[in-house]
Amino acid sequence: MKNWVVSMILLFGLWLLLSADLAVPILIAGFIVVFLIVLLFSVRNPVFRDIKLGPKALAYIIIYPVVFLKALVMANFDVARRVLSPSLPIRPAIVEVRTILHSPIGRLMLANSITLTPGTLTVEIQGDSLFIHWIDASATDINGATESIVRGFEKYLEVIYG
Amino acid sequence: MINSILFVVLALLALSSAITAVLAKNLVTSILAAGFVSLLASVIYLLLSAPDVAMTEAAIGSGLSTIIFFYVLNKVRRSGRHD
Amino acid sequence: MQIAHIIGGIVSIVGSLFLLLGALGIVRMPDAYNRIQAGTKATTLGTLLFLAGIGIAEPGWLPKLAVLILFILFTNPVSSHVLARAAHHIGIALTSRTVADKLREHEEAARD
Amino acid sequence: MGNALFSIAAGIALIALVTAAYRFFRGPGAVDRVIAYDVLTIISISLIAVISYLARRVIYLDVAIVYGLLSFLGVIIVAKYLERGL
Repeated sequence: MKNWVVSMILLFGLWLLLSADLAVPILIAGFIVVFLIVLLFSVRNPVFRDIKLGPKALAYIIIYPVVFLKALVMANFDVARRVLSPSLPIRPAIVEVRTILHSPIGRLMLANSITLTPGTLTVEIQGDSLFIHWIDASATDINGATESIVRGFEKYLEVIYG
Repeated sequence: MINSILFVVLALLALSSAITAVLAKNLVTSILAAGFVSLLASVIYLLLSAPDVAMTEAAIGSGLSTIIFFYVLNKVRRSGRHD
Repeated sequence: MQIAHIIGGIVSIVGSLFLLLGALGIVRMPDAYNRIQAGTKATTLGTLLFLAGIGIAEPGWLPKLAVLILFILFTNPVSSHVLARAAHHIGIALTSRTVADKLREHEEAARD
Repeated sequence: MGNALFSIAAGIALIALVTAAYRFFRGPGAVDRVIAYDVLTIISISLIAVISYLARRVIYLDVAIVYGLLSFLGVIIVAKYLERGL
């Protein structure tokens, strides 16, 4: 049920953005299309089943994009520094980290966030382990890498997805 | 002004990409270069104020034909390995 | 109205500088993985700022630009992850400056 | 004034396109070319957006949306082909 409601709200928002029109026939047509899509696809793919909708989770859903955008801007200045300096200061490694998230969508969000933050790129996910290409590896053991790459996002995603 | 600069540079890039598509030894390179020609062609159509042609070129030239080429290449490779 | 166009233009120029940075990154970096890193991050923020600048200049276009921005923000990391995975799967070599490759060790341990 | 600034932005994006095309034409392996192709499509999306601003026609943005969708599909297909799992 929660899955249905969240999917319908998100898809309806996308419809509103695409049509950019608030006339009544368009709204009704959008509602019918969204309902059919959710009916056909959400039964087999319960994407939002594990999302939590308590007040703390809602607050974190609003905070998370801010944290993420800040990390994205930091990542870009990091890339700029490395690309523009003549000596190309990189020390790459592929490290293994562990995550405590269980839901697939939570892991997807975590992997995407890791890819867009300073110097890290998700290469492979196997079970609880994420293998990450790190452009400036300061720690190559599991615990040290987990501490410095994953913790910052997991703190928020754990509350939102669990 | 900027429109003419865009036009000339994009056309030169499309030309060199087409030459790459013809001369490349590797088939993957050829297909990607052909897709890149379609990409540049659709931007050029847009500069000539033909958004409908540009959209068709984007959908068919760059999207569909690249996907079909790779699909067929995959089939050919798989059947070749069994022989 | 004029001031919005000027602010939007400056934001777009900053975005295009990040796009240039991403292009420079894929030319300068030594191996495929580092190229993916530079390419993904710089072009994501670059496109985001570029489209945001156009949105500031023309507020009526914001819904469509928002769809485009959301789409790029979600698909760009996925496609770079898929590319990195394919590169590692077919055994593209890492650069000689690499200090560790835990994934290869993991796969070799699984095969034994 | 606005047009001049956006023209400069379009020019810098064009330089970025040429720089990324250098990696596309040179790139030693197929993977390098696919990376360059991905970057090239994203730069062209920006270029299409600025062309639609300079022409003041919102319908041009639809081409950019179609482009974003299809280039994502294309990159996924190429990666799957390289991974031998299509």
